[in-house]
Amino acid sequence: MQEAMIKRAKELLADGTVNRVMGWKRGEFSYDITPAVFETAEELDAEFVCDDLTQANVSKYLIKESRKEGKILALLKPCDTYSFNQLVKEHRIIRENVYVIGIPGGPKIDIEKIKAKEISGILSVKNEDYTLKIETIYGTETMPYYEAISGKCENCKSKKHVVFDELIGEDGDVLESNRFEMVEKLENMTAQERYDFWRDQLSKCIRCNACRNVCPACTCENCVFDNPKSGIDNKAAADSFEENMFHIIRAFHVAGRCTDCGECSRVCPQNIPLHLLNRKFIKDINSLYGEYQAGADTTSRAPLNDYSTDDCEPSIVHERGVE
Amino acid sequence: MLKISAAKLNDLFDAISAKQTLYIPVDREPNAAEFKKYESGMKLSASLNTIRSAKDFFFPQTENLADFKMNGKNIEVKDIREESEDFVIFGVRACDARSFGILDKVFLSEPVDSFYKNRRDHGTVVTMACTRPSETCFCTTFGIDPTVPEGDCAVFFDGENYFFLDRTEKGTKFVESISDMLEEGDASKLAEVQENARNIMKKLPLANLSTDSFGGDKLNELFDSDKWADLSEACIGCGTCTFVCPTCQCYDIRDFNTGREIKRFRCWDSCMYSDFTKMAHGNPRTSQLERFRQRFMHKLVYFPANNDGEFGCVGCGRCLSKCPISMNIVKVMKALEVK
Amino acid sequence: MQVNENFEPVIVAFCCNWCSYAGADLSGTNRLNYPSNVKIIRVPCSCRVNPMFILRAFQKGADGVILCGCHPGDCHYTSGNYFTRRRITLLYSMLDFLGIERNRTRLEWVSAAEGAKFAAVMNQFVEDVKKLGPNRRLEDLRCRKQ
Amino acid sequence: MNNDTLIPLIGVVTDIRQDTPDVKTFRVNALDGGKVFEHMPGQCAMLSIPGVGEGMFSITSSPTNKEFMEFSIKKCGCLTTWLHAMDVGQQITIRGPYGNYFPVETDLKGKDLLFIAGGIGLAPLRSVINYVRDNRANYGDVQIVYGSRSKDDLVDYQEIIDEWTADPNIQVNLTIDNPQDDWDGHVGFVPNYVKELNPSTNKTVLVCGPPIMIKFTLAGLKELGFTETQVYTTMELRMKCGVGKCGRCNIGNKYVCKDGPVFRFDQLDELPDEY
Amino acid sequence: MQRIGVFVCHCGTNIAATVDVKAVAEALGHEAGVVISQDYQYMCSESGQDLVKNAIKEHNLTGVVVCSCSPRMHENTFRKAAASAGLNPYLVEIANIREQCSWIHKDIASATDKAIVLGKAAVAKVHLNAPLTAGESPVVKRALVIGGGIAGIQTALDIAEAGFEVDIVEKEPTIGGKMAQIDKTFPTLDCAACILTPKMVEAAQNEKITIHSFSEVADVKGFVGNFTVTIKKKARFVDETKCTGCGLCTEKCPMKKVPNEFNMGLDNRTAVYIPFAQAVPKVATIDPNYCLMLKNGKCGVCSKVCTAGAIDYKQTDKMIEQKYGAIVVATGFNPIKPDKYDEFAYSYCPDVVTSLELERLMNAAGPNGGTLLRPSDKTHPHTIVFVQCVGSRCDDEKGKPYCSKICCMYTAKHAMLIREKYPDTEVYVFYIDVRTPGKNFDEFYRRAVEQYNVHYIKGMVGKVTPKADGKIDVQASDLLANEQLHINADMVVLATAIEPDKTARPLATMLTTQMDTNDFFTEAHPKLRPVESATAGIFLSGACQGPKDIPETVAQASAAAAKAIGLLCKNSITCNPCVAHSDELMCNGCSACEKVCPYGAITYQDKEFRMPDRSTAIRRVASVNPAVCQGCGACTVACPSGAMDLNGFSNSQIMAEVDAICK
Repeated sequence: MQEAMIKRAKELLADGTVNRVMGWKRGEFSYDITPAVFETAEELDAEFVCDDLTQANVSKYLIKESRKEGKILALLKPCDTYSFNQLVKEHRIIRENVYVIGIPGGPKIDIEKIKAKEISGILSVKNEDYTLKIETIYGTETMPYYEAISGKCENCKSKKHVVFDELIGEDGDVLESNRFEMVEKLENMTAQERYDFWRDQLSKCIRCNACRNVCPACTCENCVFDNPKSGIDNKAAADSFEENMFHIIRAFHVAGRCTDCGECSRVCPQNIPLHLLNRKFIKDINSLYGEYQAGADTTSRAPLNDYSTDDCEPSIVHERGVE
Repeated sequence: MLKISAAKLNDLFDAISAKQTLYIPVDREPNAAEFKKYESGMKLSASLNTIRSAKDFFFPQTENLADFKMNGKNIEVKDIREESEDFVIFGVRACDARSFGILDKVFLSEPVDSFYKNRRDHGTVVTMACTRPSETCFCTTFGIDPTVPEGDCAVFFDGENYFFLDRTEKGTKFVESISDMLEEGDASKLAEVQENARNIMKKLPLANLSTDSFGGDKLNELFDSDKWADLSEACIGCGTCTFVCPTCQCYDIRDFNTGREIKRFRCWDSCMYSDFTKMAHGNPRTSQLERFRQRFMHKLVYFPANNDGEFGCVGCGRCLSKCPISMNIVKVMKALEVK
Repeated sequence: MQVNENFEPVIVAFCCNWCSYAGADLSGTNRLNYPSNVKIIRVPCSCRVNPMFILRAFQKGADGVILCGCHPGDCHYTSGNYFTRRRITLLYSMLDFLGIERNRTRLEWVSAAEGAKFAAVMNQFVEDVKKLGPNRRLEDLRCRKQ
Repeated sequence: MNNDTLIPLIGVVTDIRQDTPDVKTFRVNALDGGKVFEHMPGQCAMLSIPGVGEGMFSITSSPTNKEFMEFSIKKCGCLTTWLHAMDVGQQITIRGPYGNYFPVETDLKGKDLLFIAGGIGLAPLRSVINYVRDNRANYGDVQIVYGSRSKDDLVDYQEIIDEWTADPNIQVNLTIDNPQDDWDGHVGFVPNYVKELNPSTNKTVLVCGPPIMIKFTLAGLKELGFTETQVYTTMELRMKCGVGKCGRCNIGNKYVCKDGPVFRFDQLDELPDEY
Repeated sequence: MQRIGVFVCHCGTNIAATVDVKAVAEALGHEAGVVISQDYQYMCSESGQDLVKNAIKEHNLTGVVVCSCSPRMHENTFRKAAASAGLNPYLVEIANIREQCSWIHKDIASATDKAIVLGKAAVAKVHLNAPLTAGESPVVKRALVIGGGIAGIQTALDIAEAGFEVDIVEKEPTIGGKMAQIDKTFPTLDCAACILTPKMVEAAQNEKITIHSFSEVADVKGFVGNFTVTIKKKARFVDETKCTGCGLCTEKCPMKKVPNEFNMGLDNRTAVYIPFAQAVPKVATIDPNYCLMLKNGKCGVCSKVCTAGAIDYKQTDKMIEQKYGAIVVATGFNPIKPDKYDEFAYSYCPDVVTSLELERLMNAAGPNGGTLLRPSDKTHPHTIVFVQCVGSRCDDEKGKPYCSKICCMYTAKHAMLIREKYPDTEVYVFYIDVRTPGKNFDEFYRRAVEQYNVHYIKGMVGKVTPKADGKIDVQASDLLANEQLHINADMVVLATAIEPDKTARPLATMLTTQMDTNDFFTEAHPKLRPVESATAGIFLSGACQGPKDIPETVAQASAAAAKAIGLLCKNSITCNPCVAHSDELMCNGCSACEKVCPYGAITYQDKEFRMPDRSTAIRRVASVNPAVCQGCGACTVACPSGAMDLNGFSNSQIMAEVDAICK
């Protein structure tokens, strides 16, 4: 598949359709893959990579790239197309300047999952018929592929590309996923348990802003948390309140816009399951205001910018089972 | 050499923590260790290193500097400093131990930072020799021997026993304070363990990473390199590398109004942030390229230029595993290397 | 939980100018009592209330926050309170998800004619918050009153 | 515990003078009168209103002034707006002095001095000028070239008229950018004026002003035959924490708040082009 | 540093009895920035206001806080006082320590504490108040009325009467609307045409009124006082200025088989036609769907016979652009087509008609010259069944949830007229209930029952079945007698629901006005502002806002006219300065704010910016039209970056209040 992508990218560069390619570059190890822009066929041959470990969603880069001279080729996984579409909808990406090729999605491998099995000194990871063969300094290890699946792929919502100019491989369908399982589990806890859970998680936050800066929905010219004029700006979370504040407001700001791409949790150096906050909003929106998938189209009204005269009252929260 | 058997380690922890606060690395979840205040029964992490570095102990994420009470036109300054309590950090790796030396050069140089010094004076660093390095390790590049770590007291594990080597006055005091639990032991197996670890170090993928192309004398050529544009292209400008880095020490000073007083606090800041150098008169580093370059130039050029050639990196490899887009100091060094 | 009889909660009430603020005025005109813990902030419309105002109140020491607006369909700006309803429902649901006590937050529709309802709502709300005790789950320790 | 420079002292604003429409000069004393601390010309102090912000300002009064310190501050941000709205008697927090200073006791001693300033750039030089005037015997010729947008924008204009121009041992050349009714002096930009004045190349130059002015002035001086080793400037605008630790103010490996703010241009030339 | 004055009112004993006003003044005097803090017996009195004015001057105040009664009472008073003392009126804040403090608390200590906190919040807010200037926006002295039915005509006449130019846009070739099709009106039974046509003529002859018939609104831009409207004049292939309305062309036109809309398709007209004799403008129109010349290029009879030379086959649609200060929507209603109701056999039995069809059947200008005959065989009907609430008060999607309001009365009218003219005809009315509120309405209905012996049966019609003998079997239930009925009828008349005209929905979008779920325009306030839309400068006239009978329609039409005149009388309108504004440097251009703005006050434009890294970039940014924005603040919360803020209630102001209260 990687070869097909390189081949097609080179053709599009050669015939002048695009002058750049947004993709991924291999690194020192098998897993440290960096999003990159390629300008020549040689660069593509030498460095382009798109394999089982290529997780990064590159759609956010296209905000900037689509405002540059010439057209850029973007290779988008199904989940990335949702982010891309949402950004087009919000006028952040200039669609005409991007040539989109839909490429097959995951499930991708997350190296952290392998390391969590106390496998260290990893030199290479190979997928041999859904068994991972891992070469390490300390010898060869194997583990089932599915045990190393990235958190963002675990509950894949869709294999369908919602926007593309052409496809490499076949298009899939929107999937029935059980992605709200963990949210439901938390909902069924007592308030004290939920509080303890989140306090434990959020207290790990070092406010590195990786979640925000990687998030394709967080594209503000100037984030309220960086802007002294907003009155709520803060840098390192000085205490538990600010940890809460940052994550609540951030989740609220992307509510109805978050496509559930899972990048926030993927990049969190402290493994905080931040996507659960977004999923909670998505779940609430779906159940209270009708199914809505951000990024699925470019015309529908976002649930928070819309209303129905017979919406439920907030007291619905108070009326849920025992607290 | 004084030792304690692995089975009795927790007894030792209990004994230390009875006298002063003890911090040890524990597994929060698999492959995610963090330093925690020791409570009886906690298990020492088997992970190579913690996700966050140990710099928090001396340079915490946030700390209050002073309180101000405003009353009409008058201001009252309240010095809220208190003498720190004595504490022990157990299980610091060689890389982090070296990072304290680097932080010392910043905070203990004139004018001395009393907040840092206070904690540094009262903290005893007990290091732990590495036996099982990871592929992301490259401390040897910076002349660190992970099998013989620095620190006030070094601890070596030969698979059965923990051996204690005091390296400073503070370390000696520490060993004395626990001597009743230690016994003289045979350290002969240790050499083998160390040799084994050193051999692995030589075979690590980054073992040959060289600092030859870097240092204070390479200032302008590195600054003007045309590689920075490519290297910084994918950087999302978050602070992950900075905040997991044991040597990053940039900070910001801010005020918080509680409604009753103003608390002036210092918090970590990152030179990767877009508003890092933003001031009333403008921003001297407006592009991510400039900010990205600043971070690596600081570690590889400016710091050695001002500190007798010592680099501002200890090769702990945290940024290698945590950068959201997998851009890191190794890639930068390799790209800028003059072959 | 032990109820502290002396606990006097800080209650912030955001009221829209056209209905609820007028309703609050009316309850005053009619001399209907409610506890002095309630402090009202006037906003043009309930849809002006940003979730960050609510969080800010908790940060600075509020023990309960209540938002009042025109009844759905009666908004002076035709649709403001419909947006409010969605935003606040989701926000409160999120706070609940994070384990914050439900009864610290409330949204009520109070018209300009409902002075009695305003007083009743406030009485009930203050009582509910008193039962919960001081806000400890969503507080900024720096702002805690010693 | 020892005093920490990050914990500030208290100063009282004892006088406020409106110098130009957007520049005020504040006189600051210690709580019990006198100066909060001693300094050398070119050094800076961190002023702050807790809750509003901290800002680094050059001390514009001369160290020879034993009664008070002065700061000339242009209104440009949140803190300065607040400072401009202060009344006399307001307390502020102050810490310092920070940075190096003009080498008035070493390199500059015995030299002919040429001061070139534009706009608020006079503020850091004023300290040196008055220091030199108070130790006049130690220095050779003194010439001051100062320009601003308009007559109203000349900072410390009254002091310049009353004292400097009246001083027979100093040559003062003033200029404004555009002609103005009540102005019979020179009109034109500072760099051009310097070239017109064609000063002797054995002078040591101290220049401060907006970056663009410094750039053209330096080019002009080079044309006239000056070398970079003769020209000093100050870059206090880049200072942040004052103690060389927060990591912002560096230009290359030099920290403006410790190694600077006063630099000679040949020193800056060795640094990366980041200013 | 601000210089704030605090003024605490005793309000006699209203405040002072439960709040220690001296203590309040004393406490607030210590707040940062407060330079004077006083209390006074009656702050709103002349001398109280003077106290404020003098303090403003004497202390050079930059802000004023009055602790007194509700801002709803005296905010304006103190704003005016401040303005007269030279302080921007928006630098005044009121702390409500009467309605929200002294009147609800009994304990002096806690009431005083609360008053101090409320005062502190106001002081904290006023610190951040910015002087605001109410903008002015000129008013174009011309009104547009969309729709030329009785509502539109009445509105236009009233506006013209006041001396303003007014244009009527009517989509049909003639004005007159539904009323022109009606035979008689209830409850007076006078002839609709007799009262309508003089109005139509009056409108045509009024110098101030311009009628754009056979025209549609294509685009609306602008805002109150300054709308720019594009009107599409559809090609009628007849030069309006030349046509004399002689009707010769309509007589000679060979294409005579065109269903006549005016008579509800019950008879035919020609391809070139004048809808009815009293049409205004009385100008022929060629129907391009049927005209042989336009379809096949062969014929040209009308052109030949027209002595005025008015026929112009080459005419095309024409766009005209015109500026207006006010727009009145009078798009009216239509009866729904009951063809979805299979049980009523409407779609296949010609003798099942709607009420409006019945109007035409009974009208002297109708297909039968005023004699009521069955459409199928032109025979006299002896039994007529009326079915009420067809499609009204319905839960299913076939009908409408609301009551169409006029059906009960017009059915009574029809029944009465039939019984009057044809006493041998039996009339049955099946109803759910009869609704007759209105002047002389119930009397009218009772006359139908008591005097004319119309059979009113409370019950539902289950099925209407045409029979082979031409009769119609109506199966129904009599709820009161609790029995099933079969009526052997000659005709069935369906009182169909009325719905807003289909053109209303796209128009509402253009006008950025709100509609309810039934597509009726939503009024600004259901009780207090029934003829204004929520969008400033857009007024509602007639049935476009909800079902109405003629007198109500005319009343509302005049009311809308009065509102429009009120606007047009002004040379400029003062805008509320407490409006939203966008910080372009922070705006993402995401359109979230635009989506929640109920007034369409937010537009986007691409602008060039100098970015922090010294490059230039074109960015899409929002801008708020202050003349249109009403200041609700919905956009400020929709905006994630905080670029959108609200004057007078800014984020920082509200948070300062929060801080002060929670302190």
